Amino acid sequence: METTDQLRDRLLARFPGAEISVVTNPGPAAQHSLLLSPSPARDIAVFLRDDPALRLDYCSNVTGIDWPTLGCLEVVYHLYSMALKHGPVILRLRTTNRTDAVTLPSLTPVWRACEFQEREVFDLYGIVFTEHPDLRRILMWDEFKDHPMRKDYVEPDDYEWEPTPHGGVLEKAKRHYPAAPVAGVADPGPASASPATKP
Amino acid sequence: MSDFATTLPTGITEPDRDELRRQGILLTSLEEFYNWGRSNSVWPLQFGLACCAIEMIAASMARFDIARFGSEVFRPSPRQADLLIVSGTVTKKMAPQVVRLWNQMPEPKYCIAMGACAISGGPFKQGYNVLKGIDRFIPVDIYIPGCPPRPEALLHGLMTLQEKIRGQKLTGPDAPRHLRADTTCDYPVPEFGEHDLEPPANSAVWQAPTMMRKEKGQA
Amino acid sequence: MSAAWTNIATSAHSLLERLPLLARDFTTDWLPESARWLANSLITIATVVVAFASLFALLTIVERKVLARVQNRPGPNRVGIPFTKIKLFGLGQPLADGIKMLTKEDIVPRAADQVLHFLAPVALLAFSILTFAVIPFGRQLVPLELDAGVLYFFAAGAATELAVFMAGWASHNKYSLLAAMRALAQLISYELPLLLSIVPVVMLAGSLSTVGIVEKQAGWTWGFVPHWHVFTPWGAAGFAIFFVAALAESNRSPFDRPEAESELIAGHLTEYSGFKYALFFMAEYFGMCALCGMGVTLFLGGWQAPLPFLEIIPSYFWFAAKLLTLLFVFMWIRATLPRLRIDQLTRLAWKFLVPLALINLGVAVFWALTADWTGAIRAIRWIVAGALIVGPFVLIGRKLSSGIAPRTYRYAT
Amino acid sequence: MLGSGLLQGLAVTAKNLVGSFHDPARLTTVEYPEQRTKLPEAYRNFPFLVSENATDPMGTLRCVACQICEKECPPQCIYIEKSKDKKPDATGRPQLYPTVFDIDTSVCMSCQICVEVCPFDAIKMDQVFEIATTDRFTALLLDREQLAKPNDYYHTIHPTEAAEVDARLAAERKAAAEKAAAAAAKAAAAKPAAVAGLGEAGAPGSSTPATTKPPAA
Amino acid sequence: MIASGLQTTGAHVREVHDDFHGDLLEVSMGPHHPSTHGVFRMQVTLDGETIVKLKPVFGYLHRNHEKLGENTSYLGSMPYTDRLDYLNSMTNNWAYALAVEKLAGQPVPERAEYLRIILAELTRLLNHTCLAGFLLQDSGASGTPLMYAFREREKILDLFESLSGSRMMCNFQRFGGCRTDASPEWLAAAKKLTDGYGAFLDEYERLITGNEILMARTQGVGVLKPDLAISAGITGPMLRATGVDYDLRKVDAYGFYSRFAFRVPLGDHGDTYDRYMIRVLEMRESIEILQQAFRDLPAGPIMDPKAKLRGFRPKTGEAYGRIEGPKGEIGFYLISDGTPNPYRYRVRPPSLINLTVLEDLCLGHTVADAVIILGSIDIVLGEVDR
Repeated sequence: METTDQLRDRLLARFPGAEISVVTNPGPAAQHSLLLSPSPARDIAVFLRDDPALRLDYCSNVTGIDWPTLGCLEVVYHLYSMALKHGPVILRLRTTNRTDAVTLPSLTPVWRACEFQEREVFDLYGIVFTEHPDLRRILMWDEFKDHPMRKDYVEPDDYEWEPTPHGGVLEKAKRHYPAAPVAGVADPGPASASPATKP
Repeated sequence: MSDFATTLPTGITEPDRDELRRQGILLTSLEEFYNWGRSNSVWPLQFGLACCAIEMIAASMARFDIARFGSEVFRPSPRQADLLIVSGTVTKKMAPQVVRLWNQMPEPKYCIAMGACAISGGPFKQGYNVLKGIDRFIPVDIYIPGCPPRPEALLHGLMTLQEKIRGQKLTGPDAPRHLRADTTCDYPVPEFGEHDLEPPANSAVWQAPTMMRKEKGQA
Repeated sequence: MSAAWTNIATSAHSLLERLPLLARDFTTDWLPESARWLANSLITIATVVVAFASLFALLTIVERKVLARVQNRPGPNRVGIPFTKIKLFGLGQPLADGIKMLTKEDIVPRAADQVLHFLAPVALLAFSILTFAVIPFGRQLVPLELDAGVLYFFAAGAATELAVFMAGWASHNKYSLLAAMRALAQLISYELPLLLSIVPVVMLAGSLSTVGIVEKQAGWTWGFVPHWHVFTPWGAAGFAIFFVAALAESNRSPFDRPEAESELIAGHLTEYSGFKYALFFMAEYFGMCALCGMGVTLFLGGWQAPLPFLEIIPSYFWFAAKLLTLLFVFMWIRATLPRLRIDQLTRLAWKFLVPLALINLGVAVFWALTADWTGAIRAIRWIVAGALIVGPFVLIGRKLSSGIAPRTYRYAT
Repeated sequence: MLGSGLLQGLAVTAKNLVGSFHDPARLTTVEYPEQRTKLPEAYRNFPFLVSENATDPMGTLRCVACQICEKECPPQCIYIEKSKDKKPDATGRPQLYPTVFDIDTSVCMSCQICVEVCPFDAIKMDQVFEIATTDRFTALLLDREQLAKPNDYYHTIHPTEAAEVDARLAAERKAAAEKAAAAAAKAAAAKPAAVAGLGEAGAPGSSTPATTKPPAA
Repeated sequence: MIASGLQTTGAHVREVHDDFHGDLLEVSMGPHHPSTHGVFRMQVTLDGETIVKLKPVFGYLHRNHEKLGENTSYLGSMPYTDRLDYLNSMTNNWAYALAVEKLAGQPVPERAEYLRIILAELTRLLNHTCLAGFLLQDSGASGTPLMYAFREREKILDLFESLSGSRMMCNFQRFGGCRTDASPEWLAAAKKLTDGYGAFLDEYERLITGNEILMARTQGVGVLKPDLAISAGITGPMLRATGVDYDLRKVDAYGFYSRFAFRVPLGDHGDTYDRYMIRVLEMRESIEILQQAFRDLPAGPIMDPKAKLRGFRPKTGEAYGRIEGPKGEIGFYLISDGTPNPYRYRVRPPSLINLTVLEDLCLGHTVADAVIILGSIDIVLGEVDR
């Protein structure tokens, strides 16, 4: 199979207006990827699927990524070919920002395999896929408002008995401690039967 | 009576009970007969949540055979079940259904929290969608720690439950829930909120002791 | 001397044989003539109900143990006599279950039809018990000797379908309703082959009386082949059809469609708890026992002993033995087979069992017409009758199972 | 013919039914609690703290409160507080010790990572599983008294592993003692008067061997 | 199950929505339903008993695996992968270890690779055996096939337990090898089990495969076309039952699978019966692989000596590693930013993606069929919802 750079050149020749760049992977895996601009992404996807030399008929994996540092959300598609048994070709799509411009074209019309995975990305990251046949929350309940996989997601403070807190958990737990702090672990009153008072 | 424990959860020991039996109090005999019956016929609800459910199934299979205790009748309908084995992680999305199932079961009913997740959320405790223990919403009789507990541990939990049932007094303040007028067998089902379950715990069931840990600034 | 012994043996045997009746008469002897009949009837009813209720308790534990043994485990074996350490192979289990069931909270869904919800299990149980009335449990041991006993049996048995539907409808639960409709479809489908399979028996015995049918099956060919109907070609086929239909009628695996727990939770029982559920359970076992009892009566010679010298053992023992054997086969089948889909199940009834039962009727006619064939020609009678049954069985069976075959698989190169 | 498959199936179940009465391979039940399967040596369920002896478990804990396990524990079910003072350990070397060492067994998933990362062989996996309880708060949070179990117990549940650990520890201690002795001798040669007393008192472990150096928490 | 149909309103009294009246009946199967293999829900619209619409509802076991993975060290995620597909912890471990090894460029010793293959194939036996049992359970056999399946499963679990210390949650693979070495006794026991497994399969097939009821229930039910299967990203036995030859053990030849001689069975119909039979045939191939592995297992270290347990920080980069799990392609996509915790930790769950076609398979069939179609897809909710 051709290299990522060759593929990019071929795609640029086929889709002259498209912005396509190679994201190099510095790690030992060296799985480089193609960063596409959202608008021609579906046409490129169809081309990749149908091109006789590539025939990437199988979309294995759809991943959402939150990049607060880059100020965008990203979707990564891992494509393989079942017919020619090669791959992966990795596609990346990025939203404009993380707040209001979070739409990307859905690739579900190209590969059915994206259906549930894109719903999951929508649920957990809040990326809106246009022309997705059934874009609803998949893992969380419908009334849920947040996108929990984003890096800045704050979990609900459903504190309970945290006997072994440290780090962030301790910080959270401390918010629920009674006002009068007692040195050590001892706690008067109802907890007298709890292990907290054990020596 | 099982051989494995001499002290019952309620503090009555076997010799005590023998003594009571000798006195031939009718109520005691009735009570014991009733408790004998229901403790030996604990039919679990066919209800699995996660990994522990596989060990629960394994416990009903040939190697461990929960049938020996008369408990292999896993009823698919909560109406005919006596025991809710919460076998696995209860997520916040699932919690209302579990409470509903519990409400649909007729009294006397028992609940076993099997495995770390059901007790406290376990290893997934810090997850945003994981309920930190089913005892926030329904009363739990037996806790079986482990991740997952061995099938033998489930059998041990079942025997502990049987011992607990046998030790129950039918009258007085220690009477089981279904024989007391001041308790309800119906528990409020939490609603899905915008960020969390509402309420996140049922304060009538859930009273955790406060435990404070200080900052680890030393050394 | 030996004659005297024979005399004693005979009278001892007849004493044993008539023991239940003697005991009953002894109990009611002191009553005035007019009350005696009523008392005798009550005692009979009580005996039948108690006997079958105990059998039900025993069957639940036996079934659980048979299932367990098939599945390589011992089954319930720890619950024995209360307050002792005697485990008694787990025979205390039904008692414990009974106590629990009796004391369990009874839930009636608010939307349910309260009256029907209560009536359904009662009706089911009542009709199941009624069917026991005409089954001859032994020589002279039939609760009610009706001339049209067979007719009565199936009339009472068919009424149980109503109760099942009542339960499903009254519960006002979608699963219950689906299950009730399935149950109705299934029961109506299988009522037909069930009845058709017994027509030859009635025809050849020339009697609708259960007692008469059993008495027709007395005697042995060559001294060791009993004259039971099952040992004739039409009888064997009829028995097979009856057996399959009985499995379906009593909602047993592989026809436990209405209860199909992997799809419909507990079917029409989904909304039943506590004692009502126990009643259902009991009624189903009663129904199963009654159908097996009828099968024994019609095809397996009722209370007749299998060999002449075994007649020394009382007749009711033989009935019980045959009944338990049939029940065991029910359990064995349950332990083995997966369940049929509802359309396959009705197709099996209408396209397979009904045609076969009709053909079997023809065979029975042939058998009746050739009753006077003797000697070598008897063999021809057997061959013709057998071919008339096996041929259609194979042909219709092939039609039924068309498109279903084991497959061979290829491997990637 | 129709039905032959069913009959085959019935034959298999009949074979198992009959087999369950005479063939142990067809009656595989272990009748817990009267009978038990022998737990394999590797079996793990909940950690415990190794103490050198049973008479003074708190005094001879191997744990030096380095808090590595607390940090590495994936579900964060360990809570440790270090002591302010130092106590001599089994070899007599002064070490920190845990004043609080709690493990929440209602969270622990017995993943064994605490054991793998412990540089002191101080925490090992237990094999208890019969711990069903009616009380969550007092029974499932184990403190260091409940967690401490003697080395002999470790030998009974994991004999092979315990023997290896003992051999390794003994070798390390020996190496450490030799090194310390050498260092002491060297020091004594350089500055005989000042260190002589110290060298004698702390000879077995005055210098920490490199392999068991507690990294910064 | 009754969850959506019933609302609890007060003690002892329950209310049912009155929506029987109409042509279509909406039934909510799950999240508590005896045959949804856990907490899975199917929102089914029925016309009579025929399914006209089926919407799967997920998330009842969403345990935030990926979020936890991003907050834990690389090693700390290993025990969590056990709990993804909790029947097959060994293959999950391997997939994760493979991805991390790709990410960090970590070599694995030969013996460890062989041991991984042995454990993965034992896991495949275990999973497929359980599937066959559960499938039969769903089609209404009262426990017997499942009991036989679990009888054999216990034997494999005994092996896992004596090697890794836990029956289900093995947590056995490490980056650069395996945690402990297999003793000769263990290998002998595993070999004995493998040798006897064929006999068990024979017995099981006698019980089930020729059974007319099972054939009637499964043949022609839930037919999956190869085109749809490829487009929908179906993998594993379910894909091969449609006749598409795609087995990662052959395609990627990860580990040392290229050294083993084994065949890939393919189905021609893509129906439920094919999905079941392909798994049975795969078990027979697994036995072949195991026997070759026991024969060729080399001596040597089990762990790469340079591998680090603590303070493991791969260089910045990303990697997608995948293996042929028993349920299909299980992959891990990891992004490292040089810290001890992965920046992004993503699991490619075969169970979830295989469910994409559930509705297509079930339309036009009855509820009873939907149950066994779902059973034949072979899902584990821990992996579907993560």
